[in-house]
Amino acid sequence: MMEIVGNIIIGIGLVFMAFGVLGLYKFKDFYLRLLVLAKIDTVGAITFMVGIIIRHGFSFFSLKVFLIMVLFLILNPLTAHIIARTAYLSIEGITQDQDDGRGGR
Amino acid sequence: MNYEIVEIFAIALFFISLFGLITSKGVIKGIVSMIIMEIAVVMFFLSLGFQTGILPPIGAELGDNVADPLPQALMITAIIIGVAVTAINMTMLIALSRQFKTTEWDILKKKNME
Amino acid sequence: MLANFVITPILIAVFLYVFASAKAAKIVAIIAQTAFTGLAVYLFFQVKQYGAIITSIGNYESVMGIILRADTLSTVFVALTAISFLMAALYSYNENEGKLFWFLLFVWQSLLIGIFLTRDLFNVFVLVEVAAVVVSVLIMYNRDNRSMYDGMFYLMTGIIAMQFYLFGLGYIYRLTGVLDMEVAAEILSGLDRSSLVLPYALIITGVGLKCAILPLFTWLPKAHGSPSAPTVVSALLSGVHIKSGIYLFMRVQPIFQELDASGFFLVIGTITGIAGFALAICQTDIKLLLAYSTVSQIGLIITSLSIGNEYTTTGAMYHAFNHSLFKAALFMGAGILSKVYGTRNITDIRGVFRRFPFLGCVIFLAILGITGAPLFNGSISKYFIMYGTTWYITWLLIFINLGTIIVFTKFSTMLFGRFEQKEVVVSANAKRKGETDFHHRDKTAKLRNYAESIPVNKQVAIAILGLVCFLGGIFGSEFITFLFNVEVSVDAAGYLEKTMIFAVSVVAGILIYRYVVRDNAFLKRFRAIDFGFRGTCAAMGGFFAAVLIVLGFVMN
Amino acid sequence: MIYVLLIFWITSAILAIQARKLIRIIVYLAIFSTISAVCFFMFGAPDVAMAEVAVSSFSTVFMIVCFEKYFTLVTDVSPDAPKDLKFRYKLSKILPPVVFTLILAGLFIYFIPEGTVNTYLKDLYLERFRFDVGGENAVTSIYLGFRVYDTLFEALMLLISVVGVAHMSCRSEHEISGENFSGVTKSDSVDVYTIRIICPAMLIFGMYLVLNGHVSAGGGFQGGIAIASFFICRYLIYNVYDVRYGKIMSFEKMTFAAIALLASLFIFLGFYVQFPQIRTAYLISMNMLIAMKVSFGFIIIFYRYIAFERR
Amino acid sequence: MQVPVFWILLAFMFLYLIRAIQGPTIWDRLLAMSLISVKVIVLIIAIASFYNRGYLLDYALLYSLFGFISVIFIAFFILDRTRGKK
Repeated sequence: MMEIVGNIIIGIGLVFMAFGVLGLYKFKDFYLRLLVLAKIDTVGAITFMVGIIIRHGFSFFSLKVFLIMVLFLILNPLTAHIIARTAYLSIEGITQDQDDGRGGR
Repeated sequence: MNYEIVEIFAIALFFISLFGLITSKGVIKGIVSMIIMEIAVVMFFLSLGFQTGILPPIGAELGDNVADPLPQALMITAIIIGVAVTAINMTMLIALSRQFKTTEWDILKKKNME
Repeated sequence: MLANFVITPILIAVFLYVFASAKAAKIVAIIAQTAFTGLAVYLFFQVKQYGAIITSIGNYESVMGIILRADTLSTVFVALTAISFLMAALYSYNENEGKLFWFLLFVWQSLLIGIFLTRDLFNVFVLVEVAAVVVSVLIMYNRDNRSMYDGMFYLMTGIIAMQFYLFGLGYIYRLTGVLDMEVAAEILSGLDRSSLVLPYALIITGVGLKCAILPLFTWLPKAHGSPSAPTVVSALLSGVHIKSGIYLFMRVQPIFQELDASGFFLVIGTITGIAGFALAICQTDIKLLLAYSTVSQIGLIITSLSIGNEYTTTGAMYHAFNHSLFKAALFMGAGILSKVYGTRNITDIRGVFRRFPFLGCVIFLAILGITGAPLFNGSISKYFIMYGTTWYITWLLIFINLGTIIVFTKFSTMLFGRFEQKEVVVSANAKRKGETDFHHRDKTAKLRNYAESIPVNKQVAIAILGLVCFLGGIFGSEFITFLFNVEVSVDAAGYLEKTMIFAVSVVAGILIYRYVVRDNAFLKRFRAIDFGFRGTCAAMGGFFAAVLIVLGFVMN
Repeated sequence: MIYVLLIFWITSAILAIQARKLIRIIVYLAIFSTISAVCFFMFGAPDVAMAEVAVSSFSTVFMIVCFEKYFTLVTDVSPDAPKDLKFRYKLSKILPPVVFTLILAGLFIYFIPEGTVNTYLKDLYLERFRFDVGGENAVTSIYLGFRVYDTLFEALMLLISVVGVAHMSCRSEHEISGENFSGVTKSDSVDVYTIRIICPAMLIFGMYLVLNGHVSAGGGFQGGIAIASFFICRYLIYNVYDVRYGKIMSFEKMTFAAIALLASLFIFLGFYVQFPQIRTAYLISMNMLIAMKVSFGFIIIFYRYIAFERR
Repeated sequence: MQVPVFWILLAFMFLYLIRAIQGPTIWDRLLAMSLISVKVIVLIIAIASFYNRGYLLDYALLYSLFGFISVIFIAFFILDRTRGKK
C-alpha cells in the first residue's frame, strides 16, 4: 500500500520536472527559464524525495533522504538567486557570451 | 570482439583529449585537456571487470557482484595527484602570463628563444 | 627496513623546514647526507654479501602489500644517488637558497631512492609524478624569466607521458591481476605474444619520455639546460634524475620478455645518440651544450642495453654510473664558470687554465672521462659497450664517440687562451635591465671578488667527482666486478686498439672542429630546433603508433 | 543505461575541448566532471565519485580565481582568425590531427589484448581485508593498510603542491596582512545569510565522512576537502584573508610527519599483528590525520590564490 | 517502477545538455549545469533506493553541498567578465 502511494508521488514529481523541461524550451526569456530551476525543479525534486521517503517508511535511509531534502530546500533557491542576481547585474552580458577573445587558448 | 564496450568510451576520450593537446593553441587548453585525460584513465581503471548492477565493496556482507576495490584505491590516489598538479599548473600559468604577457605556445616559443 | 631509506629523508626534510633556522638547516643537511651515504654504502655491502633483500611492507602475504627490493643494480643506484646528493649539498653549502631549497632537495632524494627500490608498478607512477612536480618547482626556484616556460613544459609533458604509462598499467592489471613487476612478468611470460604489444607500447611511451629517447627528448634541454635554474639542480637532473628513466627502462624490459623489442631500440638509441651530439655541436650556451650531450649519452646507453650481450649490458650500467659522475662535475664546473665570467656563452669564456688552474684541471679530467680517454672511467665503460658487437654497430658507436669528442673540443676551447674582461658588454647588459650605475659597480666588484677565490666547498665537491672519474678508469674492471658482480677482464691488446682508435678520433675531432664546425653559419640555424609542446604531444602519439606497428606487424 | 550516460560524458568532454571561450570551457568542464562522477558511481565506486566531486569543485574554484588574474595580465594575443574563412581552409587545418588521432585510436583498439579480467588480487583482498586490516570498506582498508606506502606519497604530493604554490605566487610571506587587499564583495545579504545556515552542515558532514570512512563510503580525503570547503564559505561570508599562512604550513608539515610516523609504526613495523584490538583506532586516527592534512593544504592553496593571485 | 525513472531522468538530462549546447547566453549554460546537478542528485537517490543501500546517499549529500560552491564562483566569474565589457 505504502509502496503504491510512494510510486504515485514519485510519478507526480517526475511530471513536475517534465513541465520544467517544457518550460526550458518554451520560454523565450532567460528569467522565465530561470523559473524552471528556482521553482519547478525544486518542487519536483522535493516531491520525488517525499515519495522515496514514503516508500521506505520510517528508517535511517529516510532520515538521510530527509536531510538531503532540507539541504536541497535551502541550496537550490540560493543557486537560482545567485544566477538571477549576477545575470541581472550584467545586462549586457545576457545577450550573448562575451569574452575578450583570449579564452580557450 | 575482445573488449568491453565500456572500455571503448574511455579509450575514445583518451584520444579526444590527445587531440585537444595536439591542437591546443595555448596553455589553458592544454591544462583542460590534461584534466580530461586524467579522468579518462580513471574511467578505464574503474571499468575493469564492469557488469551491470555492480555494487561497491562496502558493507558487512558482500554480494556476488562486487566491484574490484584495488583500482578504486589506486584511482583515489590518481585523482588527488591530478588536483595537486592542476593547482600547481594554475600558479605556473599566472607566473607565465606575468612574465611573458602571453600564454600561447607559439609566442612563448618565440619569446623564449630570445 | 628498506622503507626507512625512503621515509627518513622526508622526515628529516620536514624537520628542517619546520624547526631549524636556515643556517642550522645547512649543517644538519650535510651531516644527514653524510650519514645517509654511509648507510647506502652499508646497504650495498649487505646486498653484496647476503644477496638481494626483498621486503613486503607490512609483511602481508603474497603481493597484497607493496614489495620493495634491493638487489645489486638498485643498491648501486641508491649509493650513487646518496653520493651525488652529498656532493650537491656540499656544493650549495655557501649559497643562500633558503630552507625550502633544502626541503625540496631531501624530498627529491627520497623519491629517487623510492624509484630505485620499489618493485610495484603503481608505486613507480606515484613516485615519478611527485618527482616531476618537485623537479619543476626546483627548476623555477629562482622565478626567472625563462625557467618558467621550461619548468611548465617539463611538468606538462611529464604528466601526459605518465598518463600513457598508467593506461598501460591498467592493461597489465587486467591481464595479470597483480601490480608487482616480477609476479606480473611470470604471468605474462605464459601469455600470447600479441596480447603484450599494447601494454608494452603504452608503458614504453611513458618511460621513453622519461629517459629522453629520440622523438621525445625536447623537454630535456629545456629542463636540464634552463639558464636560471640553480646549478645543483641541473647537475642532479643530468646526473641522477635521468638515470631513473634508464633504470625504469631496464626494469620494464624483463616484464615483457616474450616481446623482444631490442632491435627497435637499437635503431632508436643510435639515432638518439647521433641527433644528440649533432644538436650539441650547434649550441653556444654552456648548459645547453651539456644538456644535448646528455641526450647523446642516453642514446649510447640505450643502444648498448639493446644489444643484449652480457658485456654490453654491464658496460651500459657502468656508463650510466660514470655519466652521472662526470656530468655532475661538468655541470658544477659550468655553473662556477658562468657565475665567474658573468656569461654562459662559450665563445666569451677563455683562459680557465690560466685563471683557475685547479678548476680547469678538474673540468679537463671530466672531459677526458666523457670522451673515453684511456685510463679514465669512460674508456672502460665504452670498451665494454663495444665488446663483442658486430662491426657496423662498433663503427656506429665509434662515430657517436667521435661526435662526443667534437662537442667537447668545443667545450674545452674555454680552458685555453686568454681572457679579456669585457667590461663594456657587462655594463650594456646592466643598462638594458635598467640598473643604476651604483648597482652595476657593486655587481662587478662582487664578480671580481668571487673570481679571486672559488669557495672551498665547491672546490672540494667538484674535485672529489673528478678524482672518482680518474679512479674509476684505473681500477675499472675491479670496479665493475665490485659493483655489478660480473667477472670481466680488460684485454690488453683490445684496450690498446681502442686507445689507438681514440687517438685517431681525437685528431679527427679536433680537425673537424677547426675546419668544419667553427664559425659555421649553417649549424647556427639548427640551434633553435624545437618541437614545441604540441609537437611533443604529437611525437608521443607517433612514437606510440610506431612501437605498435613495429612490434605488432613488422617484427611479428 | 550506463552507455547513455557515457555518451553524455563524451559529448560534454568534446564540448569542453572545442569551446573557444573561456567561460564556456569552465561551464562545460563542470558538466563533464559532474557526469563523470555519476559514471564512477555507476561503476560501483562511490569513494572515487566522492573524491571526484570534491576535487572537481575545488579545481573549478582554483581555475576561476586564477583566470580572473590571467585576464588582467595577458596582453600579447595572436590575432583571431577571420570569421568568414572558407570551409575548406578550416577543414585543412583540422583534418590532419583528426586523422592522426583516429589512426592512433584504431591501432589501439586493434591491439587490445584478449581475455577477461584476472581477479587474483581482487579475490585475495575481498577475502582478507577484514582479517588483515579491519574496517568494513575494502577501499579504505587498501589505501590505509595494504598500500599505505602509496598514500604517504599522495599526501606528500599535496604538500609539495602547497609549497610550490606558496613559492611561486608573487609576493613573499612577510607582506601578508588583512588590510592590504581590497576584496570586492560580490555576495549580498541573502547569500550571506543562507551560506551561514549551510556552512556548519559542511563541517559536520565532513566530520561524518572522516569518522565513518572505515565502515562506509568516504574517508580522509573526501572529508578533508569537505572541511576545507567550510573555509571557502567563511571567505564568502566575511570576505577576509586573515589566515596565518606560515603557521598553517608548519602545521600541515607536522601533520604529514605524524601520518608518516603513525603509518611506519603501525604497518611497517608490524604493530597491527601484535595489537589487533587497536586496528579500528588506527584507521580512524589515520583518516583524521589525512583529513587534517588535506584540509590544511586546500585552505592554504585557496587563500593563497585569493589573496595573492587576485588583482 | 524504478527502471523507467532512470530512463526518464536520463532523458531530462539529455534535454538539459542540448540547452547547454545551444543556449544563447552563458547564463543558460550555467542554468543547464545546475539543472543537471539537480537531476544527478535525484538519480542517485533513486539508485540508492533501488539497491536499498544507505551509504550511497552520502554521495548525494556531498554533491548537494558541493554543487553550489562551483556555481557561485562561476557566476561571480562570469559577472566579472561581462561587467568589464561595459
